[in-house]
Amino acid sequence: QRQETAAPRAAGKPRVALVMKSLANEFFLTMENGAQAHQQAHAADYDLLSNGIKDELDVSKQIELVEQMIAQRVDAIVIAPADSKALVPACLKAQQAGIIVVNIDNQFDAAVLAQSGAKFPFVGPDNRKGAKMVGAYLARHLKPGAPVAIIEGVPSAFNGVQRQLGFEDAMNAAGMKIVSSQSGYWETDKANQVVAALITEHPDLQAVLCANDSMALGAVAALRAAGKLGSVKVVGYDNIAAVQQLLREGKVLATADQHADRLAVFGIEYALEMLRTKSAPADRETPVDLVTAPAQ
Amino acid sequence: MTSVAPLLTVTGLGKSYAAPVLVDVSFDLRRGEVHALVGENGAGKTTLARILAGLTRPDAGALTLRGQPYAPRGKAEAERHGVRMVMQELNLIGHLTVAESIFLARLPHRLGWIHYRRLNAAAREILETVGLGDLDPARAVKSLGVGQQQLVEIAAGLSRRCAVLILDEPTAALTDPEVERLFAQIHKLRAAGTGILYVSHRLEEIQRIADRLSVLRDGRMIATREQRRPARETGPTPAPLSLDEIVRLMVGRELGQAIRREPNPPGPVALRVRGLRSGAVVRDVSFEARRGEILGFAGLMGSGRTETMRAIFGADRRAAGDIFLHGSAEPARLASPRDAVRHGLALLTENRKEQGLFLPLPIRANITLMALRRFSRRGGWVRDTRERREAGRWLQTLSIRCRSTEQRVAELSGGNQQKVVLARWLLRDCSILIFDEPTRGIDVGAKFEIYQLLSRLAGQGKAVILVSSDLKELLAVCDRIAVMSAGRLTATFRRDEWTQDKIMVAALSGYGRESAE
Amino acid sequence: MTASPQPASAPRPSAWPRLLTDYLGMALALTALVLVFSLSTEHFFSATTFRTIANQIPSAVLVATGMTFVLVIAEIDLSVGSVLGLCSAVLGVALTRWHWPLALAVGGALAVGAVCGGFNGAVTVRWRLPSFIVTLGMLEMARGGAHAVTQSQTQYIGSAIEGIAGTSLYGLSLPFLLAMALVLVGQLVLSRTVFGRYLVAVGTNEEAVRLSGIDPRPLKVTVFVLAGLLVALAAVIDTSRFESANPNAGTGFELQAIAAAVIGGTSLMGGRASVISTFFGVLIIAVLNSGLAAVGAKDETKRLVTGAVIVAAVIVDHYRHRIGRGRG
Amino acid sequence: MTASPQPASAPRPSAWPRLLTDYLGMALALTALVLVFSLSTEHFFSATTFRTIANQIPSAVLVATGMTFVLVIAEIDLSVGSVLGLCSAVLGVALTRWHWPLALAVGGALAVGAVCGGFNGAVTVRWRLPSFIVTLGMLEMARGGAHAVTQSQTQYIGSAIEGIAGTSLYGLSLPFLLAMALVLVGQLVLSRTVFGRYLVAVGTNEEAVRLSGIDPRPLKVTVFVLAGLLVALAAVIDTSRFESANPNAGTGFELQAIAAAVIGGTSLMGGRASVISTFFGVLIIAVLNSGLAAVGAKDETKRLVTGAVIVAAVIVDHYRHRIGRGRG
Ligand SMILES: Nc1ncnc2c1ncn2[C@@H]1O[C@H](COP(=O)(O)OP(=O)(O)OP(=O)(O)O)[C@@H](O)[C@H]1O
Ligand SMILES: Nc1ncnc2c1ncn2[C@@H]1O[C@H](COP(=O)(O)OP(=O)(O)OP(=O)(O)O)[C@@H](O)[C@H]1O
Ligand SMILES: [Mg+2]
Ligand SMILES: [Mg+2]
Repeated sequence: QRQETAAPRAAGKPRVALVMKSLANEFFLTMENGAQAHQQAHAADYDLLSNGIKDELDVSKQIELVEQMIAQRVDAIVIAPADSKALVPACLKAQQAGIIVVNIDNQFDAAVLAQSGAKFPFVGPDNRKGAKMVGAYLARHLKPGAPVAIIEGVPSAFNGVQRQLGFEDAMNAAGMKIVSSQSGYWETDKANQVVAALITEHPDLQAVLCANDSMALGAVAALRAAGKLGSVKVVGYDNIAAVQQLLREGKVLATADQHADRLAVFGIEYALEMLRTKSAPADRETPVDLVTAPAQ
Repeated sequence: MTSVAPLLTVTGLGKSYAAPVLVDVSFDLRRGEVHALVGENGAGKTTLARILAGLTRPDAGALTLRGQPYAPRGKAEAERHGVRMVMQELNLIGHLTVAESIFLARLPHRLGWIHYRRLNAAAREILETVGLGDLDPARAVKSLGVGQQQLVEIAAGLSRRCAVLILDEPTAALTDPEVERLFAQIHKLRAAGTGILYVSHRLEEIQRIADRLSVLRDGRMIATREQRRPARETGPTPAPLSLDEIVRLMVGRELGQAIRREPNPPGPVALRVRGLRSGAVVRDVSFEARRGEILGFAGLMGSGRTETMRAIFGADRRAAGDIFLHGSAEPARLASPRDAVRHGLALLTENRKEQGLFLPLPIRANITLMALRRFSRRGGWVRDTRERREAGRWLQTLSIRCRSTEQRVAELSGGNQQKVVLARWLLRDCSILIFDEPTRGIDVGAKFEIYQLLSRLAGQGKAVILVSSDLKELLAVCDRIAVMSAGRLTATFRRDEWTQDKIMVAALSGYGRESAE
Repeated sequence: MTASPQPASAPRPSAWPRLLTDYLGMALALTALVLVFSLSTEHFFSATTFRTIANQIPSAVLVATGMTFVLVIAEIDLSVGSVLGLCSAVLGVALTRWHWPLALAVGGALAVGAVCGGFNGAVTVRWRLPSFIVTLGMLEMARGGAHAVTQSQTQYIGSAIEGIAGTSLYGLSLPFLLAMALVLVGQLVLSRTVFGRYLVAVGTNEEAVRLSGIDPRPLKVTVFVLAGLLVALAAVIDTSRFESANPNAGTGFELQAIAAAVIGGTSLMGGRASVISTFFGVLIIAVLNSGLAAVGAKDETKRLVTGAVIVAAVIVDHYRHRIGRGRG
Repeated sequence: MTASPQPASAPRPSAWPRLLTDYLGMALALTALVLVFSLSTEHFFSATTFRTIANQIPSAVLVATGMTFVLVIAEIDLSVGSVLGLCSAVLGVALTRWHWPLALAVGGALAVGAVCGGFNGAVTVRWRLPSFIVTLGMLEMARGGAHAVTQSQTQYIGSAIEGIAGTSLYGLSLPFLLAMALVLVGQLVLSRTVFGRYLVAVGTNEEAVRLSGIDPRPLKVTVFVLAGLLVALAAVIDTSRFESANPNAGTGFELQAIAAAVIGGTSLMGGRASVISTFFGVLIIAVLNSGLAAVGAKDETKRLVTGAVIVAAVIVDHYRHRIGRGRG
């Protein structure tokens, strides 16, 4: 269906560019697949051009993608910014070029928006709230004062920081002791190393809160290797396919589902609506659901 | 007596690496003289020269230059004092042009931008002096052959006025005409008052050009003798040394008679080459080499001898021509050196540093590489005791001067490095052996040993091909001499047919034809 | 006596006629890419696209130019991406948090780049270490520094810095013009100045250079400092373009810069390099990225194609050289 | 006439006494690290910590061993991380989606590693290209392949594959024992077999090897295939350890493996390498990571320290060599 976007488009059919974060990340891929499915169902209404960057750190590539989309003269850009500040000027440029811009997934920084005088409708989840929900669920399985550790995402990633804050909110509210909070760089391998070292250093550790599920997999492996699989609880975030089995087996206690498949679709629908009505709809928070082991 | 006031003196010089290399060496160099320095491989000649040129620091002893203490801390400082050296090993920079290499440390420039017109003109002038007048100075150095590179290096050395010029085996890769031109330059410098230290293993040359001669043996100065009576001097001076005396002093014992080979009855044809063409140089070469004979290859520099041998050996692609081995009527398939070695060919290349040696590896590994399988158990595990024993045997056979089989080849003197490569091929035991300049940088004693070795190999029924720029060497050891000129084999002479003149005529004959084409 | 059948009009080291053959391969490869993309999408072949690409590449061009100089002396600099991040971070923090005037902040960023380059060069030279490992260390350290300086937060600067990357001639940005000028100057420096020839010499045979009485060490340090400065300049440009400083800026730049240089025929063994060819290398990568984005290729397709094009480009270069060799 | 004063007890090429001096520097560095961390945390110095580290490093050891062989022939392999990802992906998908039996799936993963290595080697050798750029291409392609195969989804495998990395002797895993065995075998192969000696020669002077009638090309291809196989083995181990296959697995592994080898004194110029030293290099990096995590260091501190330790390690190695040279 990708070739369709390449073919000459029917006159007047709007072209929507979906600019994603790393498509190497399952979450964003699910998002994109949802968008593709939506486009197929509404093939008569618009064309979709979707692109992502190699890894989330490569912000400048994403900015360049936006610039290329401006050069391509698309009608609307739906963007999940890799950086909530750095992408603002590029999107502002797009807006000035008459392109509709809709912000999804990761909300632009309010201060920067105010400073630059830009405004983009936002459709997306509240990561902090989601993380707090997961943390609160975990807290119910722990005694107050229990030592816990947080495995963060990439230190500069906005949603990573939000999730960390959410975890902290929940832990503090329940009176847990956060003994360490370190980055696992979103990666299984790195998280595994950190957790392995942590459980040795803090033998009484009760739980590990991971900012995504890939890192939860690494944490589980570290616990298994140390023979602490049952005694230390693990929670994750994102609800990727691989974590389902772990939830069922009780190796991961809970995770959060942000309904990735619907996220981009909401954004696209917003953009199409704006193209039709020429007016900006209000921000919209999408749901985050707590996912726990099915049997429990 | 003022005319012989020493320009440079050396007293009590000592230098050791793991073992002493120079021991209490004293000598002096006068203004306007050619002072030859001879000695066996590893005697310490290069080390002494390097100390003078600021490349190596001595452990003991003192130097003076024009009466002043002189202790250069680097080549640059030595040159500021007017001491220059042309190195034994090639040290050119392949990606630069010839002109840039010659003038590297003092490129003419305006605000850093090189003045190429001036540079190339100056380079052309200097190249002229060594007979490379028609070489384009803007050509990349890496496109030149070894001989031309050596000439360029000499040209770079001659390019600036200096008080002391050290030439370390400048003629090792040169043929007679280039040597003549070099001598003409040396005469000019001598007349201008430059003191020249001339290191060489070619004793005939030394007899022709040296005013004085010093002999090093095992790092000790054995003798210094006037070879030519200084013009203004009267009174008794010791008689100049004869060739035999020089050799005796160098080696410390009598050498056997120069080889007079009893020519073997020619055996069956081992290698037949027909209509060989390769690259831009080799145009038409046909010859045959027989078992039991030594076939020499003479020719001027750039005549294509090296390229011919490389093409036969499969190291370069052949454009045309067939090679028949061991009397077979079918042309042999020699697409790579691997094929060649499997068919019993060996090629000792002329450029040992780039194409032969593994400098950072121990001598042992260099010698045994091609025969490793012979010292290994099933599964390829090397039996290192046997390996070391074998390597040690070759150290002895070829008189390689070193500390042990485990010494790194990079630490050996030039001549001894050459012998290490030689040992590798001899250990492999091939039936057709091609030696390209095998005595380049090798001392008389060792040269004789190599000649003897060649005869012995021929006597064992091997076919030996010897490429050499030293015509006297060819005349001494070969049964037949093939002469190449401008990429063609123009004549072949048997021992009873050849004269030096005939060979020179054949060597020049191809060039007329070339321009007629 | 010597057989050197060279015509009198032998090509000078960088005479114009040679341009054609030297850059023909690259130009062809580039044209082919543009053609393919133009045929497969509607909007690719347009002035806007080319202008966009032109305004995107300056920082890559600067970094790759610096890398070319490092490669020509047979060294490598893996830290360029991280140092870019650090310079950008310093610039951003200086402007937003310390409220330095723009000129001072830019000067600070350049100084940081020079210091990092100087460290790379000095350590490499002083202890004769492989620059690969020294700059790998710097890669980690500079990135750590960038995060430390910014506390891992992107610094939004806003229009204060917009001017630098602002549009000028025919929609071409100042940085682009600067980058073009630098490529030309770089090429000339490499091929026509004493400094440049010394670098080629050092990369070919460092020992021989030393024996000629030229100390290669200051030359090498200079090259690393130069590379650091160019990286810092690239950081300033990018920061201005994005109006923000990101501590992760430049991640993975090192491999991209090396790829650009090598696609352009620069040898990793030193001694052989051309800044103009590197520029072509950057262009090829940029057009590839842009074209693949225009087509909306899947991520895995992009990676497969990028990898294949990199390999194909050097294979093509191999044949161009063969032909070149056969000819001369 | 010959001065070959070889004492009967001349040092043998790899005699035991030399072990001491050869690995002394590394061992000291390692001890120092352990000491620092033991003093600065409560529980670091414990059997658990060392067992944990031992069970984490096998895949890194395998990859670094392969890299050492590649480096000894003066080549480089930047694709190891991506190929690890691809092998892991194939293994995961074969088990979860295609329902292959474990042995077959593992065989498939090994085959993929060998093919990738074979491609690297064949292209490098056939067109005489720098392996840097060929394997850079492979880096992109293999990662693209990993994403294509898994559709970018982590494949959870579960206990089906647990067995491979399962615990065995004294809490030491099978992979660790395997890795140790491989290090020993690798070292012996490199220093005592004809194959290993050829590799050292190729890395020192390839042209001389060719002219000695030994074709370096099959040797080089073999080395790349070997490296690919070891990477695939590492992928199997990691997949088993995590019970899941992640298409992003191994990101950045290439630099880590090279760093380990170079810290261990392997030369990037070829001809000098030791698998045991590489093992020490891996250990140093692993202890550093583990210790910094135990201390709970900030991310930027981790990077700063890691970078500094890498540089410091090679500087120390420089002095060790100097002493070694002075002595012998
Ligand atoms: N850097 C070094 N380390 C150890 N030993 C060395 C070093 N340089 C030279 N030697 C040793 O010093 C001795 C003298 O070497 P030198 O190069 O001076 O000999 P030479 O007289 O020039 O011989 P040749 O005629 O073969 O060139 C040799 O035995 C050599 O092995
Ligand atoms: N790599 C190369 N590329 C181009 N030309 C070369 C190359 N190597 C050698 N030549 C040319 O081949 C010719 C032979 O070079 P060289 O100076 O080595 O002669 P030689 O070895 O002394 O003599 P002979 O070739 O007879 O052995 C020269 O004309 C030289 O320019
Ligand atoms: Mg010498
Ligand atoms: Mg020759």
